[in-house]
Amino acid sequence: MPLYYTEDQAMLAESVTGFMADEGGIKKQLRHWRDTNCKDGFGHGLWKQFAEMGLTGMLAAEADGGLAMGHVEAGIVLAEIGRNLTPSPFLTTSVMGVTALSEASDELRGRWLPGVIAGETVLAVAIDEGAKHRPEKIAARAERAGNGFRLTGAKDFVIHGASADAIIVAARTSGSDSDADGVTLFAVPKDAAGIGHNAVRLVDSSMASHVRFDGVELDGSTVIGEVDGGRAVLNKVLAAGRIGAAAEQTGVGGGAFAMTTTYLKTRKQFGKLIGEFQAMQHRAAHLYSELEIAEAVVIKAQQLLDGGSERAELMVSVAKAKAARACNLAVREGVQMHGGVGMTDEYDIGLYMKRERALTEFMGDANYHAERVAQLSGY
Amino acid sequence: MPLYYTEDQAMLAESVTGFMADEGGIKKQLRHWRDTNCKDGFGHGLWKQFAEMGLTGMLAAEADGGLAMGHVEAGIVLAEIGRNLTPSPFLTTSVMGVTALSEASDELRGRWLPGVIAGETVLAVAIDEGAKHRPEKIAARAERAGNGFRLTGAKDFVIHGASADAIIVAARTSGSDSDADGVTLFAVPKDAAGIGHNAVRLVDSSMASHVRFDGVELDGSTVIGEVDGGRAVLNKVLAAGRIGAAAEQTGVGGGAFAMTTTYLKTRKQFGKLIGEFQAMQHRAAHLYSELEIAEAVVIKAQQLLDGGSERAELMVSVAKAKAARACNLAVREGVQMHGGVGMTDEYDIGLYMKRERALTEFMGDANYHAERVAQLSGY
Amino acid sequence: MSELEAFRAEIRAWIDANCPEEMRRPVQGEDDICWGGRNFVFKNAAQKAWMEVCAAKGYTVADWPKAYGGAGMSPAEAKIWREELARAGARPPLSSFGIWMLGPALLKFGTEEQKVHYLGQIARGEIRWCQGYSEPGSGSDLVSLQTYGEEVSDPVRGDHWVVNGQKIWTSYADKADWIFCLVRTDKTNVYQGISFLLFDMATPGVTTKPIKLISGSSPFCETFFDNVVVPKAQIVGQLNRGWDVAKYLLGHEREMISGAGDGGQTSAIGSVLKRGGLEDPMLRAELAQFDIDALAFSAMGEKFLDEVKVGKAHPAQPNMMKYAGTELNKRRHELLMVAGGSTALEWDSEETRGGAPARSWLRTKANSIEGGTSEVMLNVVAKRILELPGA
Amino acid sequence: MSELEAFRAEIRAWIDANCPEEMRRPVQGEDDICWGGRNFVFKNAAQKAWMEVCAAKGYTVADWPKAYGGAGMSPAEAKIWREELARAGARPPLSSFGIWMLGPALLKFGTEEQKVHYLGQIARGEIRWCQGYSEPGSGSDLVSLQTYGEEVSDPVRGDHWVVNGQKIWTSYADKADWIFCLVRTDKTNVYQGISFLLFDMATPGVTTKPIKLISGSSPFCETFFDNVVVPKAQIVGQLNRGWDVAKYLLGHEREMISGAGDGGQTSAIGSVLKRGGLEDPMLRAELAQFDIDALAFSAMGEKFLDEVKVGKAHPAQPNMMKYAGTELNKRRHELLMVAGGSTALEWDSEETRGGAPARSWLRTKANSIEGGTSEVMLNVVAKRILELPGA
Repeated sequence: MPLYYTEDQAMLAESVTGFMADEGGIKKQLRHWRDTNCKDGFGHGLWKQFAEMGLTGMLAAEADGGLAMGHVEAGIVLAEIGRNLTPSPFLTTSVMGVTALSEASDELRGRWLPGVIAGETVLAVAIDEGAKHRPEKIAARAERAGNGFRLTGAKDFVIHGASADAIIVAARTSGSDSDADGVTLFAVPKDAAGIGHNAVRLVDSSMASHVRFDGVELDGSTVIGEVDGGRAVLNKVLAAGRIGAAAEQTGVGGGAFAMTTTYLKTRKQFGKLIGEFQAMQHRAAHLYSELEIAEAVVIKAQQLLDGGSERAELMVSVAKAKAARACNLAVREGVQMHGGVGMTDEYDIGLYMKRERALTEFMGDANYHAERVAQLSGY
Repeated sequence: MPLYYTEDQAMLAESVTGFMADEGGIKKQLRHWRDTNCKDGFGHGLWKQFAEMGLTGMLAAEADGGLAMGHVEAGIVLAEIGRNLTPSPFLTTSVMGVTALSEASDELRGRWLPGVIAGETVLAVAIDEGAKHRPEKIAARAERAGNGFRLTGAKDFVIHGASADAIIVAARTSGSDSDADGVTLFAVPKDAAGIGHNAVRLVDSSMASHVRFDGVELDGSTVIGEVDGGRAVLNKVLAAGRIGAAAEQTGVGGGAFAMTTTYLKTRKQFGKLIGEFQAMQHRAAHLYSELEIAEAVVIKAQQLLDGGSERAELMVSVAKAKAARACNLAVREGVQMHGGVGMTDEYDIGLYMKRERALTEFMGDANYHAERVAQLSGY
Repeated sequence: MSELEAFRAEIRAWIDANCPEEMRRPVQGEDDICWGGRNFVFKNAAQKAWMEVCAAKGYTVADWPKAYGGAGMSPAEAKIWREELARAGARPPLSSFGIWMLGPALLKFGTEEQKVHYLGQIARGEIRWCQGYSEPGSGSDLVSLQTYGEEVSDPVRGDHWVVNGQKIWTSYADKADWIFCLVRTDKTNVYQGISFLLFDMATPGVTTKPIKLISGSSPFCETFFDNVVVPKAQIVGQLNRGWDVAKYLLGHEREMISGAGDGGQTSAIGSVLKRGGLEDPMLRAELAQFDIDALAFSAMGEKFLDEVKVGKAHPAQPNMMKYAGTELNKRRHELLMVAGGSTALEWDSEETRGGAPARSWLRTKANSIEGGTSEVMLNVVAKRILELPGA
Repeated sequence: MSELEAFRAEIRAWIDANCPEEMRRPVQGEDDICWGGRNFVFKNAAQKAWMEVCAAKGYTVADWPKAYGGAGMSPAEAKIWREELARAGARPPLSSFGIWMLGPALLKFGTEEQKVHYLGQIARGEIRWCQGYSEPGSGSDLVSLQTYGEEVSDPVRGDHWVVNGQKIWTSYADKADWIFCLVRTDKTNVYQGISFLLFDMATPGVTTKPIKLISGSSPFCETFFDNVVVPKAQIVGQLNRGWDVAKYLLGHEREMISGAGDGGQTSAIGSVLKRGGLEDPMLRAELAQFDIDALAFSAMGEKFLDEVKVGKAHPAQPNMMKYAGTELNKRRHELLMVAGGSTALEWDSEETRGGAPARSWLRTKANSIEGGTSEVMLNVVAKRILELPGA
């Protein structure tokens, strides 16, 4: 498959680009919700508009009312989300949540997907237990109790956790913390008794929750896929989240870069536009190169994932790591090239730096994925 | 102790700088011996001149006819050796060899040091067994035989091995390959029966030998220090070799940088001196910064070593790694900034690149020492 | 015992006898620093006592001449004073831009009257200064500044300037008593048309507005001058040669900032974090590479200071130090964020003391901008040290 | 079966039937390459046979028009041809600067006579070309070239130029039959005073001298012109507009070189070296970081080629690719040297096949110089893609 957009994809990109710039812009969304100290960190009105645009269910099956698109298409949306720093539950709900639910029973899909597609339901995904992404280790336990399970444990940094209508939780139903087997995914409704949230605002103004499950009773219908066999589903959710975050990161990097080159063309110092200085030019050109390469490998990984390739897992990690490094360079260069004003809250470039950092941690940072590349390559 | 030269050291530096530029220059020494395919890779005449300058015995005790100087002084010589790419046995003989012999019996010192000080004797040090520096592992065995030992095994990349009058060999007299204890150092004379050399020319035109010891009979008097207790002496020899190589590397980097800035000030392209281009200026200024920092930490480590500080071991590894990185940057930038002519054998900048690579491997590359820094720091 | 050893013993005894217990605890935050000045509110009696007992001996500005409120210490003695303060864990009795920046400039360029008047006030902690250099249109390119002082002769108020314009990045402008300020006094000469003026921030027409940074609230302000009257006596150095004073002072600032990457042995971070995320071998490798650079830079810092003491350092070397030190510090905080993971992302949680890791990380991004950008530092190194053409 | 599938089947059968067994083994070294030309000595009969059987079908230059010796394949067909060659492990029947560089330029700028004459010779492997661009004084700054062709009208020899000057980096000048060469034909106009001339290397006054590189002997030469007579018909494109031809051709060269960092899946090196030095965790980390960049770049290479095919690539993108690809390749070889340790330092030992690792490593250093330096590539990206001012 050639590594550029098909006609359909190009059309989607065009409409999403316009929509996100008009409705999802920094002033209208990110700054608004931040400055009003919104407890969700995003706007439900915009989420409804996502639905009207047909974006919320793009990964869901047609039988479920979705569009049965792939990660390339989701990536188009995420790149524009990144470029505009648009706060939304798209990645956790429509990408990761829908990926999980695609493996679920008719009952579960029927319970949650219509709301997702309508832009009325928000999903969160609870995997990590601790400050770093280490999904190999799942300690939260769901023990059999009557016809169902009793969930006990804690999950950290669950993005949109306190706002979500349901949290998809990876819990251990057998074995010990680091076993590959014995993991089960549950779709835990927000109103289940025994859930406690400690919601924290992150540097990028998004909201994450430290969630405690204190003997939460779950009936068997909340299980996604097979009991003890959740690792395979979890891996799909992880891959979707990783390549989604990588796509968003190329948008963040691209947005920061666009803002920076504009500044280089307008700011004068020493009687010249600062973009006339060759040292700036070379650094900008190098950064362009890194961002182009990151974009290419993200599309490559999306295609491999959509095509079910054996190399997808490796290339998703390559893409997440590369996008993280390139985007990090973009925001660092962006702030430095803006000089003093880049340090002020008034300018947007710093918001890109904040978002980059949060996205990098989400679903594994560059080092985590470098380690995976080494291990998947057998060294 | 302040981190600049004392008056005595400054005087030494001045005379060594002149001597090495006059007598040790690239055309007179390195190119000459290389182009005549000299089997030693260095000139014995120059080695004699080293002696006349009083350099050969600078680290030896006064009682042994030496000058009892320290690593700061040796580093002054090595930096100038580096700057001129002067091939000589100074590092292996007068730094590492003398450091080893300083721990040896009167008999051994009397046997080898006078010749070293006179510039008539060359010493080599045989530690590594394999392509990478891994002195933690010593497999060559010296077994007790009669009143002495029988040495069997192989040592690789013994610099000046085939030209040396004696090789100081780290061998195992007890225990298994990776034990810290059970190592003994021997001063093995070149004419001992059972020594075989496979001498190879390296990229920098220096000569290294793959040495085989095939049941070499050594009497007890060849032991340096205690039997089985050689690790402590070996560690001193390693520290001396490492900080010496680092000092030489700052000279190599400095020499390459000087040559490059000169070129930046003379070569024209697009109607300008290439040193006028800001991108070149910033890269040159960054490189200057790296080289200055490398020089500073090398002097710091030399002083700590001379003062017997507990932090010396850590800082020697920091210095070796930093000097390697800075020098590597200097030669890479040097060749690139020279453009096409930098690729030709006719220009000297490529010779700096070759020497840098060989010196980096010698006594542990930047990664080896980074690992040591991590371990010595407890992580 | 040598003279210096005797001096050390004396200082040590004096500190032991005079430094209050509360002043021997590590500085926890901004409000533990004693800035002095008309409006300063001492945190406690000990802070005030410690400042005053030091000021009485001239120890707040130990190496200034006694005539101007200092203790007249030699460089070697001043070093002992600092070492003994550190040994005792004692806090600096007084911190101020007057001490670090304006003082050295006044010592070099001030009139005798100015020295006696201002330096004494600085030494006693009676006056707090801010610095008015940058303007919105002139960041790195300071000489392009537009704030203008029009010369006016007035039978009532005497000869003076009427200053109009705007400064930015004026640290603590909202808390300072006086400002030292670059003002254009000749519009026809770019370089030699700027004067170095001192004036009271309470002068009518001066207003300030704090700047919010990406890291949160900040000491920086925008400062506006609307027909501010500055008497002619309040100029430092010659008319239209304020750039000489400013450059001298910037040199001091860069030396100070270049220390930001340095912290002696503690500059290595790998070992500090070992209980943290070092199960990640890739992060461990990055930390080791960083520690090498940090430990090497700290040797460079030591060497630089040693050389400065004996006048062996290249006069432009502070630019290199500032560049390398600030870039290193930015890298340090990037790595601290990586090691801290999602916890370090928290912006206002109690666990992170109000987002301290993230805010510190963001704040370091200014290191390579304020006091001369990295780009300007590299330009200066290329020109003045490497002597590259056209630099 | 689609048309393309049928075509593939046909090609596959033809290769199976016509490619000699010896031509299906991997190329081991320089002398396995078939360069063609008057002086070329075929390594064996199979090499000659394979070239000739391909030339007869136009397969040596599959996508050139049939009229000029090609097979007239569409881009999709030519891709199938290359894929099938690769599948069969078949060597390219003919390699030459005529095919890669001069050919495309002649197709665009040549007269009908030139196309028929030269392209046919190239396709049949009868003529070997070298490229005369760089001069000692003009490396990156090609337009500053000094080699001068003086116009002469001569009743006997007809109108011609008399060329004097010197070229450098002329690959295989000592083996080539003809040269395509940039020559100044108007000294008054820097850009529009250069013409693109073709001439026989056997012309009196042409001499060559091989250049020894830091990596050892090389195909590069210095080439000297001493009153070399070049007939007027041997110009490509318009008089004094040779720069247009050269730029077009350089674009092709950069695309070619930009592939140097790419090797598809094999571009990652960590796994290849796993039996080697990976007990070193720091090297392992460096290799993982490299592999990420290498695998990402190989996706970029694929995307670039896909976009080129459909005309979606920015025309200046090859400059970016050349920059990134060559810098990556240099880094690859630095890492291979680190992994190889002291063994990789050996310069002429048998074990290292005559110092192959070290020589390859040194050779890669030219990647970012030849065909446009990295600095020039970055300039071009800044100007033509980012449209930065004054670039």
